[in-house]
Amino acid sequence: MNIGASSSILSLIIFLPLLFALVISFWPQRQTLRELALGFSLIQLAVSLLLLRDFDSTTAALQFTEQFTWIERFGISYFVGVDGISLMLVILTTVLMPIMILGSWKSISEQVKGFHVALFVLQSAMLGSFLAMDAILFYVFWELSLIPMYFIVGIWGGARRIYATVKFFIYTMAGSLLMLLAIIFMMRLTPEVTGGAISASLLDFYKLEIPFIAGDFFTPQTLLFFAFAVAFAIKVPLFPLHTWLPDAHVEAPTPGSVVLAGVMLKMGTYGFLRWVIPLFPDASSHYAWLFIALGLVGIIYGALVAMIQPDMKKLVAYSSVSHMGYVILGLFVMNVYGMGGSLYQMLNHGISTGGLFLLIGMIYERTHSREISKYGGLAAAMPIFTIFFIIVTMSSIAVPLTNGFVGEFLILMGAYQYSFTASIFAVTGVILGATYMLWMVKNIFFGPAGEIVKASEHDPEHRLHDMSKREIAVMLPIVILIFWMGLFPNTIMDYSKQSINHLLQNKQNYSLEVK
Amino acid sequence: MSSMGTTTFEIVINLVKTVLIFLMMVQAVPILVWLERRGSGFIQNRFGPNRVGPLGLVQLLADAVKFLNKEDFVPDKGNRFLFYAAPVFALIPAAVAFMAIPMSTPLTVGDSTFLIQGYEVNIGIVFILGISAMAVYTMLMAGWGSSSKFSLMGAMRAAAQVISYELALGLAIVGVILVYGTFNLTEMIVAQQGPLRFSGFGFDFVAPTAFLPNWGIFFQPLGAILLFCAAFAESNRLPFDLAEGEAELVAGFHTEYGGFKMLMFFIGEYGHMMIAAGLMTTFYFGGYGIPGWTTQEVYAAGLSMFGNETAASVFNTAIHFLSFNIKFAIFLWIFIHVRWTLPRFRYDQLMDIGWKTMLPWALFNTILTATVIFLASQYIIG
Amino acid sequence: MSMDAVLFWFLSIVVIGAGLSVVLMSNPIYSALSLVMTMVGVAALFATLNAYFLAGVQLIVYTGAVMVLFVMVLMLFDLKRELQAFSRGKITGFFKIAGVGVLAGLLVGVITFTTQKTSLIAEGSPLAADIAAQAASGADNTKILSENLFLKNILGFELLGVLLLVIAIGVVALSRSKGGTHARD
Amino acid sequence: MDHQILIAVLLLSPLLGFLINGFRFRSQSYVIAGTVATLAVTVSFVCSILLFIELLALPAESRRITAHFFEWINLGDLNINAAFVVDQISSIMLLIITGVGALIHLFSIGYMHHDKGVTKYFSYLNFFVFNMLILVLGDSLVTMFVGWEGVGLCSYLLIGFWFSDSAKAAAGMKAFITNRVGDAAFLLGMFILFMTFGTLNFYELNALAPTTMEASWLGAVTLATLMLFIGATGKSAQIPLYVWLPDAMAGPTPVSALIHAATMVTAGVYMIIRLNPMFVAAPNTMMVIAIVGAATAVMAATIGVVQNDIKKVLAYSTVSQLGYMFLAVGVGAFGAGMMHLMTHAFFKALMFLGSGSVIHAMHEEQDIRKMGGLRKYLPVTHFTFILGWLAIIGFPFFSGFFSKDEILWQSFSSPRGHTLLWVAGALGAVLTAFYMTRLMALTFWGKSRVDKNIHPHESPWTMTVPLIILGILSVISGFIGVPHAIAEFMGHIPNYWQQWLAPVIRPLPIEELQSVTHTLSEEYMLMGISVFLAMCSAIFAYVVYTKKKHIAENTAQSLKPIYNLLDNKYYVDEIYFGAIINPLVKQSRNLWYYIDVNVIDRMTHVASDVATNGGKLVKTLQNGNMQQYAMYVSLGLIIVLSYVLMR
Amino acid sequence: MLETSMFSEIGLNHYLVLSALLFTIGMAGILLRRNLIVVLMSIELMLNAVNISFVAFSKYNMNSEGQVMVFFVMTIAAAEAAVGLAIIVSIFKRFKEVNIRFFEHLKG
Repeated sequence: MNIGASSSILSLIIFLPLLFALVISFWPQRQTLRELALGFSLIQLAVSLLLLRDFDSTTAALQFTEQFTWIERFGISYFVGVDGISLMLVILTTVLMPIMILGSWKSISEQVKGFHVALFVLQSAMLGSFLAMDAILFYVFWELSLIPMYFIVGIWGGARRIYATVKFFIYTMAGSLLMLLAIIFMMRLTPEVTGGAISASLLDFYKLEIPFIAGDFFTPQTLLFFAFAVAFAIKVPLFPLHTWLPDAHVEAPTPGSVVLAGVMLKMGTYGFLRWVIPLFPDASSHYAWLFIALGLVGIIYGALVAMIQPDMKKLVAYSSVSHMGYVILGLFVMNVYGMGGSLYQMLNHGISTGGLFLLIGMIYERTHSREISKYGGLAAAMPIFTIFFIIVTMSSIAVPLTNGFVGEFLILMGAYQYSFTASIFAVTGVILGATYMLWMVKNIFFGPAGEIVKASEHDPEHRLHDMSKREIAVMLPIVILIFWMGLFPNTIMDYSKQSINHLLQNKQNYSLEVK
Repeated sequence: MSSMGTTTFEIVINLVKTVLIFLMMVQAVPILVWLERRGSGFIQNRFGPNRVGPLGLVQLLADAVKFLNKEDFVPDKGNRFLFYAAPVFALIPAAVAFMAIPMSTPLTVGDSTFLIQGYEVNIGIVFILGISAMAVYTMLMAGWGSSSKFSLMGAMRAAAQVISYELALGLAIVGVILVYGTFNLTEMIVAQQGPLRFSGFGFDFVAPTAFLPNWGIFFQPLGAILLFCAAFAESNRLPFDLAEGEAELVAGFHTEYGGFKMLMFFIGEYGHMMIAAGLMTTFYFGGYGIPGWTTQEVYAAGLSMFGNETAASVFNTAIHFLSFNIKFAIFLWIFIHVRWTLPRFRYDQLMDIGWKTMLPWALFNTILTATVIFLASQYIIG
Repeated sequence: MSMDAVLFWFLSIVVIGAGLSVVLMSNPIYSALSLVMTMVGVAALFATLNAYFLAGVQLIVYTGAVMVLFVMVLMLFDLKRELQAFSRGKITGFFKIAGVGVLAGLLVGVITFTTQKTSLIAEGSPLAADIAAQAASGADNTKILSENLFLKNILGFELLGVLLLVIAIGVVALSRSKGGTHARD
Repeated sequence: MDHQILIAVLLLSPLLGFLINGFRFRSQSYVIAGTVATLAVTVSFVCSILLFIELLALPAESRRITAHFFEWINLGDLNINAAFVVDQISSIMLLIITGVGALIHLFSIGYMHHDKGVTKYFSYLNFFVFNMLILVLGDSLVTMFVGWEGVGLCSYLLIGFWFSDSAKAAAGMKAFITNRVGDAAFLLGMFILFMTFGTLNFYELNALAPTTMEASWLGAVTLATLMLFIGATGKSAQIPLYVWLPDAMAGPTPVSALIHAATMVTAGVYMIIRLNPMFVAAPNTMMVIAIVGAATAVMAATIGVVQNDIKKVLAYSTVSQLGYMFLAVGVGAFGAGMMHLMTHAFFKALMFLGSGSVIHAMHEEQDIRKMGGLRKYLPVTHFTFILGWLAIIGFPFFSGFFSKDEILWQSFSSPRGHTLLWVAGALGAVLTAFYMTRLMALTFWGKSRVDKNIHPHESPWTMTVPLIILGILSVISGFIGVPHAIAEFMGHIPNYWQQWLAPVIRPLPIEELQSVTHTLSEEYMLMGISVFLAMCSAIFAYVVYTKKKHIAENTAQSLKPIYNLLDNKYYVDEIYFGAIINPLVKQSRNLWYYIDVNVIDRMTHVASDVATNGGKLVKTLQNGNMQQYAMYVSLGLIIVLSYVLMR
Repeated sequence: MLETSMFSEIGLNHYLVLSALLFTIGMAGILLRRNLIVVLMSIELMLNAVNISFVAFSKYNMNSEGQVMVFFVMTIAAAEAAVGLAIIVSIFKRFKEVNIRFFEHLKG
């Protein structure tokens, strides 16, 4: 095995943000802080694009691996690697970062330094959990990501931020504790395959054959499966474990919402794809119906509930529940369309919902209100903003030629392949999705001028300015990505095809080679 | 406790020696007081004590008698126990610390070797520092026990000052320790024998003339200055005698004292002065060493002169004792001279000097010394 | 009765006596001064255990710095004799005293019953011989200590440095009259 | 290769127009915006003509020009390309879209010149044309779906063009969501087809379409085609998803003409004709299509009778005419359906533009009860409107006559037709004649009821020229596809239309065709009956609404329940809202309140309360008395030591 | 256990017992005294007691780890005393009170 011999680009990707955080925290000049952070995030993006350039998409093997012993006694190592499943999520994380920083230019005015430090630490943690190939390392990054998020929501959040953060934290912690238990249990099993030594390496976990008896809930594989699945399901969030999400989204500052929707939720679905399905193939096949059902309930429930939300952010938050339901659905139908679509939908959701949150943030900066009923007729006051909003909305409701369509189409196709009934329920989401999003668009932008627009007309101080150049610069990459991913999905899906095929073909005895 | 000797003879001699050195310290005080008063007289263009005995030398005896006859006074609201204990404790640390300073080469009589110091401690410097640190308590006890505002404030000032300057003092000594690589004072003196030499960075330098001694002052000039300054503060002498600033506090922590108790404070203060002078001598000026001659050379000269080992050893010891005392006396004079030359600092200036000037310089000195020593042992130039 | 034994018993009595007076003296200043006494005794005990450097450090750090602070603070507070030096409450008081007594008994019991040997090193082992040799020479082990401290435990040492820095800053912040933890008054 | 460039230019020219106008959307210069947009579509039109000519040059069996640009989605067996095809069917659509589109753009210059958002309007319009072209040219169902949703989006934007009116914005939303319902089914249909046949490409699908008829209702082909048809009902406004189209009249009138009459709404018909082999293989679906088409034709016509808004009348007429098209494809007369699609595009576009001209003249007044006698103010409009009117009521030898007659005949004679279908069709024709005449009478003829403050005037040339061109087309376009019977009668005019389409239309199975036989005389008879009845109804309407107004009023009075039913459009909207939408919203609220707030959150809160109260309980131990804490510590120490000692 | 050599031969146990007694004295101070400063001093007393054990172990095990530990303990004790005193001083400045029971009010 040729470990750590190749370049150490993954460690660079993981730890560069930490370094940036350190530099920012000691940066003396308050005025140039944002520019600095933006520059750093662009550097990070460039580094991750190097990874994209050197990535070999013709193989399903792990690439750029690095392995160093960390805690020898328990076989815990610093083991990172990237394959088609994690690559795009890494890129998504790094792409969203400069956008977030630029998006928070105006909205975060207090403790700017701390905010950017938190953002970079968060980025590092998220990248780490996408790249970690060691169970404990993964767990460490997974938990680490909570802390900056906690601060981002807790310090720069809205009025009920403490309630939201605590809820967010407790939900996630509850899940991850289950996961930790499961990881430890699995580590105790590893001597079977390593020949005596305990190991926390994911590759060793893959070799395990955990006993499974269909129908008996209290078999190891089923229990482990549920321990992991619940942890990830909370993060996704899957109905009925979703209630932390609307609260967290509503209270979070704009970049917090973006990173939450854009990347953090993906950590859950990524967990399913990387951990649950390959590790517990029997249990995940046997209980796939449950998760498909929950995914479907999530799709429809999220959409229905979104429809009646008076708060923009809450509406988008519930739409996240709905969209993530699609992802779960796609993962558990276990065919190439479903999984490919899910992986794609993760990116889509990150970009579209992230974009929506950014846009809502921009309008919130101007009016300090997110109540849909107070708006109306905004299109006349802010035409450019309207254009962007509608484009992102169209992406969110999966109009063709936007990214959303590709993912949703593939997932629905996968769902159809699994069962006709499932696909019937799933397409309901297509209708309902359009309903709530357009309802929001109509009530915000169209119709006669609402309370806020009227107030702005009479009061020159509260005049609604259309998007500034900076805000356009924030949204432009998102719009470009929306159309790029809608028009040329192959350029992105090619990276993950091998990994997905590999997973589907070798589900029963999944293993990853190291390149 | 093996340093106390193994045979009864040695133990007896050692005990006697210890007592002698203590007495020597105590007896040095009247001389110093006389010197100080006479010296100040000359400095200020007046006579000073000159009536009692030749050159006023017996004046001090008279003073002592006067002190002994004074009323033993205790303030009404004062704490009797502390008030009495304080002067006693003033004497002890000074004496104990002073006795750790080697004053000459060991004296060899037959099989027995006697150190010309109270006792030898391996960790000499640390010991001295530790013991002299306890002097603070005397001031505090005195100040508080007097139950007087002036006393208490004086004591507080003195304590704060001593603690503050102890840092600079300690750090200055760290440089010395780094240079000699030992805590032991005797070893330090031995290391300062011979002509000035420096080896490091791959070359050896030896001074062409034997009269340029291998003294610490050449390696630690900054340290020497810092230590000397800090020693002034430690012993509460001008220009750092804020504790007694007459204009503000009457006489500081011993305002309420009189008679013999007062005298004991004096002895303590002069004791500290002597410790400082001794340390300066030992650290930076070769201790009992004589520039130009090593101890072995002196011993050999004695041997050739008397042809007897014991006599040679006695000669050796005596010569070096003299050498030590000359240097010692010079520093004591500098103490006195400075006292009558410089005005007193303000309290904030004092603290500023301690914390903002001396401490950084001491730190710098330490780091510089450590770096140079490290580099000198690691790298070769040219 | 060797010199060591005499010294030990003497110092034990000093230390225990001074320690008791720390607790029992109703005047906190006396307590503090007794503590200084204890510290000096402990330093001497260190010396009997051949830890000369630690003895010196004990003197410098504890008696020279820490206790001076205590005494200064006490003198500044000017508390004099306390009317209620000890906590009230007969039942809890009884429990406390009984607890302390039991604890002392237990500790001594545990020590005497569990460690029968004077040394933890097996008799006759090469190490034991070394120990004996070292104990006989009375040599200072400052060098060994420094090597251990600066080579093996350097991380801990550096961390302590950081800790001290933090503490220094914290203390300065705490005792500032402006800002700090309480309003200006 | 030059085909590829041609197709690229064809597609990209409207897109370019859209982008140009889109980026300068603040501009209010209707001349520049209109010129750019019209030019863009005209370029497309020229390309269409060139492509059509090239197509003509090819042999009949291989008339197909393809352009493959790039791979779009490629995963597993799914391989969808951004590839476009011009063949017999799509070339006709191309000509209609770009031709009529160009005329309507031209018309819009005049119609929209006073509007502030004129640049935005033209950019939307161009974008619509772009999407419509993708819909038409796409070589697979997914590519078509791109355009399918794209035109829906444009329709949404254009209906809500005057968004400051809440009702208009709501109409746009209604259109989009209703379409989405259809689209969802369309997606399902696609999936079924893909999973059954492994491809979504039209040609491969058509080649793979089973030749044996599928009898089962749950067979893959039947189910798939049914789903696709549901999709078509959404886009083409058929029962049950037609409700959006009348509301869609909220948009600017040229939009109604282009999108909601000529092009987009016919997409469903186009899709079925595209996949005709598949539909032929599913007779059950065909039956459903025919029945729905006929029912829509009649129902919409009945509603149209009582409408008073000039555009609403035309809207219901459109729904009704689309019903005819579905009736045609439902009975297997794909050619006839396509023909009617084209003629309808001409005359309905004409009438919408005419109504636009009227509305323009009347200063945004749309109620026909407030018009009348406009003939003398708007001579050109009136004249062209008459041409459209004659075409739609099927006046002999006008374009509508040929196409409608063919449909009626096929619905009777086709093996998948039925007499009842013919009856429904004929009834629809009669009603059409009635309400169209009513519209004419109330708008142009009779006495003027125009408000005195309004001074109607004839429109500028940009508006009248398209009217004239479309008028001419409405008259003559029928002759390219003269039905067999009339051709016999007129001297064996060849049916170019059928010949053109024959290679891409799969005829009904031969055994079915042989099972029914009809004679020419039957055809003449039926034609005669329907034309006669229609003319009678037209004359009746003319009389009633110009001379004897009281008859209409009396009838309305005496048939009050029926009148109300019609006036309220059979209460379909109300039923939809009452039965589906409102309960859904209400239940959603309950769902949120009961599940999210009261169950899940409550459980979370209970869990946190348990922790909090437990903490409060233990808190009493922690009373701040430090010595007590120390005592706990020493007690613990005592216990541990006791254990050590006892051991 | 009680042998005559117990007084003349000093071993590890002697130091440990001494340390234990000093420790319990300190503990008694913490439990019983009301003056916060005295409590703090009692803590120092306990730390010193522990230091004795460390050094004794160090000597009798021929291992300098114990002394290193003492070094650390001293440093931490100094730090603790500094912070403790600073807190006490700032509270005293405000409330003129060093009674430990008074500090219960700070629990919030």
